[in-house]
Amino acid sequence: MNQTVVSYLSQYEFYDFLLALFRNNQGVLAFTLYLLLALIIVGMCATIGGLGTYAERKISADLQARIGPNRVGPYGLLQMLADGVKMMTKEDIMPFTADKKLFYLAPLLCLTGVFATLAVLPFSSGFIMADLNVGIFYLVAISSLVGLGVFLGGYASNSKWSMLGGMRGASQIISYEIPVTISILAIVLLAGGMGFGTIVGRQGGLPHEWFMFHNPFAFIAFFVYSVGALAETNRAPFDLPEAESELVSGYHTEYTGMRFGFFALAEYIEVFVVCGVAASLFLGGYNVPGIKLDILPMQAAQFVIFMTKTLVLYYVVIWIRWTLPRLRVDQLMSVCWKYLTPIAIFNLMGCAIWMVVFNGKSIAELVLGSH
Amino acid sequence: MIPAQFDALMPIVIFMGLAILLFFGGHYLSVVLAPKKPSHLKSTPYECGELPVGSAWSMFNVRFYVVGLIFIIFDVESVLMFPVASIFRELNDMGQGGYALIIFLSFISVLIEGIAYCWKKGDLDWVKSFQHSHKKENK
Amino acid sequence: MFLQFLFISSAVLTVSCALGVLMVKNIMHSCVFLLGSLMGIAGLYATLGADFVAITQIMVYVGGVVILMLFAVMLTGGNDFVSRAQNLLGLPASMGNKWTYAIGLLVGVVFLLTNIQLIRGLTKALPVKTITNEFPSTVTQIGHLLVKDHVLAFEMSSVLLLGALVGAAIIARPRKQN
Amino acid sequence: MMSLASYLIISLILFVVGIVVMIARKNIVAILLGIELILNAAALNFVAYSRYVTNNLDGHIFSLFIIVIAAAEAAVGLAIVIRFFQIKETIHIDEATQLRN
Repeated sequence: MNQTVVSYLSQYEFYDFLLALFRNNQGVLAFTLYLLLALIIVGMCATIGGLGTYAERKISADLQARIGPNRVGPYGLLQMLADGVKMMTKEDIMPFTADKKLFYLAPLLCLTGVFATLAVLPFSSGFIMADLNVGIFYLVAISSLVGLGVFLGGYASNSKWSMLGGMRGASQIISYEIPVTISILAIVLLAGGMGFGTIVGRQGGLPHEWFMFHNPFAFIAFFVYSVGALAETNRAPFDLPEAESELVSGYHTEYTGMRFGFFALAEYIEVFVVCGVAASLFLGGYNVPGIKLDILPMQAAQFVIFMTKTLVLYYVVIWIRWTLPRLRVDQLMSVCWKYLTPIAIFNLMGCAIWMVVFNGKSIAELVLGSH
Repeated sequence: MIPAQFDALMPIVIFMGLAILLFFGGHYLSVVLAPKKPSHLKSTPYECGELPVGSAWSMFNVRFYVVGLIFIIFDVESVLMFPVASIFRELNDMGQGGYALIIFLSFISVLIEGIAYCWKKGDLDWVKSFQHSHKKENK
Repeated sequence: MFLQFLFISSAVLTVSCALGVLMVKNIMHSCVFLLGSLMGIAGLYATLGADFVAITQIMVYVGGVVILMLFAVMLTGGNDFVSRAQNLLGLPASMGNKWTYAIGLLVGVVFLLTNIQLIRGLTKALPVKTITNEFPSTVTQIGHLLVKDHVLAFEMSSVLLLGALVGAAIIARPRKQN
Repeated sequence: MMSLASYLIISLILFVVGIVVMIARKNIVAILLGIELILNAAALNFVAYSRYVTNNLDGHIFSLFIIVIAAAEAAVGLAIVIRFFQIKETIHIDEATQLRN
């Protein structure tokens, strides 16, 4: 059965009150609640995406011993609003050789693919919009729309730089999807289900209960997933599709104003989603250490735990970007196919054998001897 | 009172709808706010300040296709592995772990054969395949 | 209510994008229309309660086949393919003159009507299950079917994919000579 | 509204459109697009029958394998198209006449 946020709320009294308010119309009430919560999530993620650009500059300034943005608002915090206003007031230019329909469509595909993944992201045990049975599989599948958007954006511009960037971007995103998917398969195998509720529910709050430390193979799988996810979101050191020194600006060279803004927003939200997935698959997700209660205030604590883990990973992503140099294209492909994919397959086999040999127990359970 | 189960799909549709709304809303704002002074030079595709030579379409090497080809085969195999992986724990608890392991490993071993073949033949090797085909580059 | 909305929008998307594949001359646009059609079919699977098949459809087609087709279009001269003379319907004039189209249309209409009659008869004859609004998980059942009843097909499909990989890599691999 | 017949009619339309694409388009890639539409029409039928007529999920398995085979077919077919283009420098189906005589 698919749990949703509405079916979670329906166990409390105020749901009946709301239902009476909507004249017992289940569908309309569900729609209203979903829409409200979806708006909250989108607003939150857009803010996080905007703050991401700010954090990126601040952290890079920090790493390079500069000050970074400090003019707009306190500590330059309102920089993101200034950026947004700037994007909207820039002229929208389309190359006259462009494929106009696809030029419009490409940012929309990127945005749709990223937004649709938010529907299954587990913020807390109740506040997960739809805990589908196929949760993680759905997330992997729908985020491949982003690769399509990147390719079409590069194609439709009809500029050489864009085309090269789009081609590279699409082949990079699809290549790195393989190690990521196989690492996720290892976790699905350990958890015994694809829903986020199942996966997170089988972990605990403390580090020895996380899937990352379940067995050595899962530990390696975490790093394979991280590298692959960095490459899938086109972040440095894998930002070849938009390598400034080689390709001007890659697939969005010809995009200006708001359309460029959509690409940037999609990218920053995707980084957030990827970090959230890593947190919930490998790092215990929303589980609060030590406490197992099912009351409404617990949801807030779980939400805080989840966001903390995710934002720490977000920081690490930005940190890596300003630390490591960019790869070459041939290195990129050999990293994916000659290192990550064989390691990921090996991990999957290792996890399967571990499941059978040790009957699904983690290292901690074996060492501590608890049932 | 539990809502209808198919409503679990509603958030997906809502999020997609929100993406489309945001897209068109942003476009509308940019149409209202942005200046509109088109010129021919402005809408030329960027080519380092020079006038663009020819179209950017149709200048690609077959190695991109080979990467896509290997990808799609692995993608499909991972799709088939997902349901088996998600019942692996259940089978193991039922005492059929060995059977499931044999099935799973024999499936993966065929996958490994595929990647080993491509590795040996140099399909995973970006530079090598480039050297093979650089004579056809100018077509 | 929502289910009907999903069904209608998916059906409209599927059929209109399929017609788009047919009508549009630009092969790149055809591929994008195919993408829309396949997404619509994924929505139809979802309305049938087949969640796993729906997501598989998105994963394999949207993430794989359509990108592969776009790559192939780029490798085969992109958009430069100029179809020969066009006629009124926007279809390439490869089938001959208007009489061929008229006869084709007539045959199509007869075929459609016959099939609709057949389908009506069929739906009356078949014992129709009562459809509940439940949405049970199909994943575990599909997993059990894959490792028990259909295990041979499961294993053979990996061999099939290996064969496809090897064959297609041999065909598409860049050659030294010529 | 939602019944077996409506799914079958959608599937029928898809099938006919796929056939027409295969016949009318002269670009080989477009013909492959038509084949994808036809295979999808068949897979949709399997799932619809599985929900409305039978009580098991065998239809889902069938459409799963149809999708698998469609992917393999697309991979091999497009490889052939690319090879054909390298030899003939066109992807017009009427140029594929080497086996005629």
